[in-house]
Amino acid sequence: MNLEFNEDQKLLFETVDAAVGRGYPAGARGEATSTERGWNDDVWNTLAELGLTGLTIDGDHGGVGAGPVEVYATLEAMGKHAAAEPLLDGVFLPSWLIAALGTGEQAKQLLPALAEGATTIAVAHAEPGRPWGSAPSVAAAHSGDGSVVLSGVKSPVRHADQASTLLVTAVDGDTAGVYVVEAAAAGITRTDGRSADWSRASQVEFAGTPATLLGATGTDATAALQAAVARARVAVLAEAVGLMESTLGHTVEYLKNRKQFGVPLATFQALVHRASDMYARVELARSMALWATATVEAIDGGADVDLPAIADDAFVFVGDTATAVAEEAVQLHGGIGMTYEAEVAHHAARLTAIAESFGGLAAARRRAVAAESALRAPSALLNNA
Amino acid sequence: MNLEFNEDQKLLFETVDAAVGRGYPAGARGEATSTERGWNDDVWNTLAELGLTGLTIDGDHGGVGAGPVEVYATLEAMGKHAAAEPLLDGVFLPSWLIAALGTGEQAKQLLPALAEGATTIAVAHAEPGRPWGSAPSVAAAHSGDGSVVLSGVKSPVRHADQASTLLVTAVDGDTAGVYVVEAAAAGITRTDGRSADWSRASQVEFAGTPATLLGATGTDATAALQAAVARARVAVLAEAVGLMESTLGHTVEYLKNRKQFGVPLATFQALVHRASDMYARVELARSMALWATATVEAIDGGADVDLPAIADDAFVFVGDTATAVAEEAVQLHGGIGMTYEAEVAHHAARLTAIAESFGGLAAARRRAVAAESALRAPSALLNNA
Amino acid sequence: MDLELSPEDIEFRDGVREVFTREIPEDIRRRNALSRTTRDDIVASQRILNSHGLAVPHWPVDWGGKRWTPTQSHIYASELQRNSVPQPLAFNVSMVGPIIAEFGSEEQKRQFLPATANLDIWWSQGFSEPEAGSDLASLRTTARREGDVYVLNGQKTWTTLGQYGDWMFVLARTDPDAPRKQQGLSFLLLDMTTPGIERRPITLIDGSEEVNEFFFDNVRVPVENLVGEENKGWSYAKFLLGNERNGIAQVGTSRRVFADLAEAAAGIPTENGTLADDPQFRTSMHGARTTLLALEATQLRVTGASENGQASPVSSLLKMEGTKALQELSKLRMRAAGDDGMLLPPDGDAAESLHSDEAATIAAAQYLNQRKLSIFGGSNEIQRGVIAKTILGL
Amino acid sequence: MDLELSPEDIEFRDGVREVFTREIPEDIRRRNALSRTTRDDIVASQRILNSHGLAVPHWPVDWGGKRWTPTQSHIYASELQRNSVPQPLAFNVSMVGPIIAEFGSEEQKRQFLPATANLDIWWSQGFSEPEAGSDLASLRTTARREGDVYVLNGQKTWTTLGQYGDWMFVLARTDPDAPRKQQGLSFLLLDMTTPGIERRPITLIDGSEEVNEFFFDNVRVPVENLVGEENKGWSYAKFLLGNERNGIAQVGTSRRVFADLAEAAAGIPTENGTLADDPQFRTSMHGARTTLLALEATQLRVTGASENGQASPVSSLLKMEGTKALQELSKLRMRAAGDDGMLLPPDGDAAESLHSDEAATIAAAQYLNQRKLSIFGGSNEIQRGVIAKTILGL
Repeated sequence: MNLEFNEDQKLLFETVDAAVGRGYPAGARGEATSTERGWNDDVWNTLAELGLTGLTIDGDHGGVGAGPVEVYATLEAMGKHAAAEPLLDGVFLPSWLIAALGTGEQAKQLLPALAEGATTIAVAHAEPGRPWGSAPSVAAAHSGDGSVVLSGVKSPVRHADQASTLLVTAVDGDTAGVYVVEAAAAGITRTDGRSADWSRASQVEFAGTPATLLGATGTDATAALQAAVARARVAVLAEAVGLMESTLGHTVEYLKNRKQFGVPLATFQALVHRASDMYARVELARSMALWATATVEAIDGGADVDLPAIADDAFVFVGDTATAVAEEAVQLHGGIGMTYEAEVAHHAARLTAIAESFGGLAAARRRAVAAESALRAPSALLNNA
Repeated sequence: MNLEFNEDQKLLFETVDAAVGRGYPAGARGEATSTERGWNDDVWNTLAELGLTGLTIDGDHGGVGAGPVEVYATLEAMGKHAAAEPLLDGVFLPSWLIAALGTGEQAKQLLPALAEGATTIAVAHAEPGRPWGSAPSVAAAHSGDGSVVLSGVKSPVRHADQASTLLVTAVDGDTAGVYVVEAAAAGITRTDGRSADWSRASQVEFAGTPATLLGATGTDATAALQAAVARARVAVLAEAVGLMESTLGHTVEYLKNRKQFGVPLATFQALVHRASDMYARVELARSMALWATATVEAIDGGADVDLPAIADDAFVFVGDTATAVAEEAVQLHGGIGMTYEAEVAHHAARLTAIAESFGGLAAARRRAVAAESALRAPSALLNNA
Repeated sequence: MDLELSPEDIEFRDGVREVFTREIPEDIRRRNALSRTTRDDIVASQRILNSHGLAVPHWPVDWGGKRWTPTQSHIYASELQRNSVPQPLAFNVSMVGPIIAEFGSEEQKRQFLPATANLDIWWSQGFSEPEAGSDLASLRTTARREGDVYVLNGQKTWTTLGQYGDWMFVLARTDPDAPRKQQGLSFLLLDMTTPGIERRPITLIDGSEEVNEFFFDNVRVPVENLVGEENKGWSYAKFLLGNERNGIAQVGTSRRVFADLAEAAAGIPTENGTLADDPQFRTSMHGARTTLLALEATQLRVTGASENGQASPVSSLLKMEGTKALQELSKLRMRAAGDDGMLLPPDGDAAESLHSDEAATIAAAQYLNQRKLSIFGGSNEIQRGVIAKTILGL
Repeated sequence: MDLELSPEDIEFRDGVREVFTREIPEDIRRRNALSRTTRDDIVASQRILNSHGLAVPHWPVDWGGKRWTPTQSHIYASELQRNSVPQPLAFNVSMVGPIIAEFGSEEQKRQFLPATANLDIWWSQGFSEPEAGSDLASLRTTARREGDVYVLNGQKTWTTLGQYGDWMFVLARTDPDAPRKQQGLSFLLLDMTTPGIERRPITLIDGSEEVNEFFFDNVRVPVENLVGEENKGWSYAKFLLGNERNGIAQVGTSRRVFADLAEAAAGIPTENGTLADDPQFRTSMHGARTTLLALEATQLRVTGASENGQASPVSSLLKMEGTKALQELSKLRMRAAGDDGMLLPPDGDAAESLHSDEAATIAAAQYLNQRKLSIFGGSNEIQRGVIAKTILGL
């Protein structure tokens, strides 16, 4: 039993930390998200060179086939610098979907470019006003020549503006499926905007857009989709932990250095005690994220655990903490913490956005509270009844 | 529109404050509750002399027929000194029930002794393991000679040990009623204990105990019972406000006078800010209790408002505050605040018990959240749509 | 006690409501509800109010004020907020106006008050500085007297809507040698067209551009633009603090947000019903509702209390708890929107093109923006200090 | 990472669990679950554990300790709490025992350690004083050297279970002139049958009589009962703080309270079902559950971290957050009981005669009693200070 990184994982964290840190001096998130790409291309290229775009892709398709702990280490380091590169949204999540559902041919076609870092894929699942966990309203229709077209609206689709390909969830009659759509396909209307954390997102409208089902006809993709999303929901918590740690760090530095009434803010015990409470919350959230990550690893090793339920539990706990840490950090910084130029403001905005990602915190809590497990006595060890 | 006492009400508050204050120097609640009575008899006699035992009883039956604001003023002053005399449980609540349900004959029989302060009546409604709002399990049976007997268990019954008479809720078939039972009647087994606030309470078991229905046969008492209890639930919040105010006061004094690390606790800003937050919460709770009281007064004046719903809303808000204030006061006092000898500990215990009175806070919140009003836009003014 | 409005108060309410809902154009009020109010909206709205005698009711009667009862003042503030009418510009009507009316010369009153009431002059506030946010007494901007001008040098920040400012009221240090740092400050009126003023806009994290920094480089202010006495500026500034008690808890605004959210919830589907049926949402809303009732009741309790120009500790309570309640509602709004709050249009006008629920679209940005409520205008930490000192004696 | 116990650890767990559940009588464990443990329960339980080598596993091997892995230590603490086994008396096994083993003379070790492990001696803690609760360095009790005795004068308080104490370990001032007040304190072992000791019990607000005050009037302590060096007592006392890392978060206890409450909830009727269906109750329980998972995971993370005898700031986190979680559960238990928690029997034995749900009967008293968790053993305020200073550098 342990919740620690092994030596390789430690090295991975340090490598990403160093590489990303170079590209993200203080305030760089604002700059990165305002480029045409929406992220720092140099950092992206470095990540690709380090093989991180292939982290979740197996060796046969140009990746290294690493597990959830490596994903955690990578994303915590990214979060530490509030890095904007869409490793999770644009590479990891689509790679999990393709691996779970795609045919061998599709995997060969889609994964190597992802692994190389040559492209990103956008997953289009959210729809305005529709609960995340319900069946999509985007519908697949078969035309006379056997080809498939999609119609309907997805929003928000993260980083759709830079993606070469979209993976679009849609229903074919009663069967839910994931469809491969070329970003440049006919019948797509994209309205680009931004998320509250300044990363890019779009509304994408499909009107008879040509598409190909990911995987074999007739199989319902709901379970695979849920599993891949649950994996992403756990993974994003690693980013949140990295963000919270540096948010706390910035706040502590600010309390030490900023003077009010002629003395450093750290002289004011009320503020100091709140920083201590932030620390305690961040450490508990880190433990929760690590625990969820270790659980996903155990599932990959064959453990019989309900992955979406674990993801909900961890997401709710860490999401609540992320919100509280963001709020306290801004409050303790005062006005400066509200400004676009302040690093801590971008951390806070990203933490806020994470809590609303993948359907959002309220929906996750609703599911978790309704689940049978809500009243089950907790045990962090899987085989310790 | 106003939420202030008028001159008479101010005077009433000051009178009770002075009279009760003399009988309750610091620490006196522990002493009062450990007497055989369970309260301070001198204080009780003074209250009776002042006419307060007749406060809620009309002039025809020896009282003064005062309204909810006078009840508020009286109970806030009682709460300020953590006084243990059962004005609400032993006089006001039974008087409301008798006035609402009793026959003229019963009112003549029961009310004058109450108004004089010569006796108290215990209301027996709670049953172990039964939700407060459900029909009683105690059952009324008719014997051959036309008389009625009760069977079943009530617990806790506050101050049953000193009451001359019990008002017992029971069902006769499907009809809920309130029954008058002599404390000395046959077939009663009483097990005396105490509440968490050291006031007296008992389990009372009835086995074929002779009883008389309060009021006319055949009418269901549920609505009248709910209304009387709702009135009591609002009234007890006045006591809570008095308690909270002096709890805050004790805490502030302690912070000023107690030294740690060679300086007064008031030097520690973290503690001071928490006292400020306590103040803010207490003031909001006071406003809520006053508002609920004014609403009851408006209902008495004919306003069409759902009294139980108002009582739930106010009880939940003030109950949450009472719990938080009790916890913070004890915490800021440190170990001394945990001890039976500390005045603040008795305040905290009584605040805790108030939040669990009349079915308790969780049940009140459950009802309030389920009510249609939970999503209705709030307006404190009754005719300000 | 009495929880009903008197017939006279109902008539009063109906009167102001009539102006607010029939005279103020609906599109202005809609934009205001979505925090998309423009400069022109604020100006148009205030001029309509002024033409009905409703822009500066708390001013002296000679300058357009009314002798309203406390209840009427409460109704006015509450109805403004409930009906999403842009508040008359606080810098004009709650700050510089009352100061000039109280301490200004007759000439200053004539020159400024009518134009200030009608928003013909847009005022900005020049108090905060980078090193003096909560600690106003530490101001460093200097105003050196040279003949018949003061020469202004320094920097002001957090100047809300300063981009529209025609004039600014500035607190500046005229006596650098004063024994206490509260002394030696003066209250000056500055025409923003004077040479030597530079503005730098500050973007907030939600993308809004509502605050600014101003730099003063030998800006010359005629001595007749000194308000009251030299070196007495601190006492004039303090006169403002706690002066505004009505509406400070923003209960009317919160009530509107609550009502809008309750209505929206019935149309937000969940896995098994709508958000309006969701027990957790209902629990949070019930908590917000009871808090707002307690806040409004508190407001009603203090509305009648006498005002004496001192900072009122009850204002601290209302400001702190009122803004907390509004922040909590904005968080609830964001949680209700979920993903839908995570796609902001590139600019405001495109909002409707994205999807139908505009309030959802801006929910997260709104939530981030409203973090300012507990920071600006005296942070919650400052309010706790005021309560501790002035009420608790700690 | 690995979230499974190894086969060896499972074997270890099953072994200790076997002792806990089969050797410790069920009525002792039931009383312990209801916080009704008696002195005899604690003695009997510890002697059984000691006979199985499970009373003092963290002591040096020579004196009955085991060389367990961090995981085994975690399992041991967790299983004790989960199975409601009375904890081996902390004053013996976690406090005075380790101090004597580390700093005592060979003679002291032989005299005290076996009897301490077997609870043949019941130890009390003599640290806190009325004017030195959180601020131990301010202790005023004096021990004046007179020949071969120290003469003890002063007062100790908050002495938990001191009514059963055979011996007390006392921190007393031997050098009143020491330049720093942390210096000049000595660590003495005091036979409670010595003349001049007076005890005053302190009743807590829940009615429990578990803490005491002690008054010392010229109490003579032989110099051979000084542990270690004179005037070095502060460093020995500090050795204790943060020494106990396993079990400090009380996750095992909380888990048991959670499980009992979840089970009880299914039998508590509401207006339309049982408490187990009530969304608000479920929401609170879900919150408690995830907090306990996070706490246990934190405990697992630090279990392996090296111990160096220094106060561990992570202990501060575990103590603060762990006791908060347990307090929160005790509040939930009280809320679940409602009225049923508001009738305490006049004495403990009558509990069952009142009604069937004994845990409900004591829920409110239990809640009040557990307020102590965030005060005693280093208050949450002290813990925040430790975190700020040692981790955050504030």
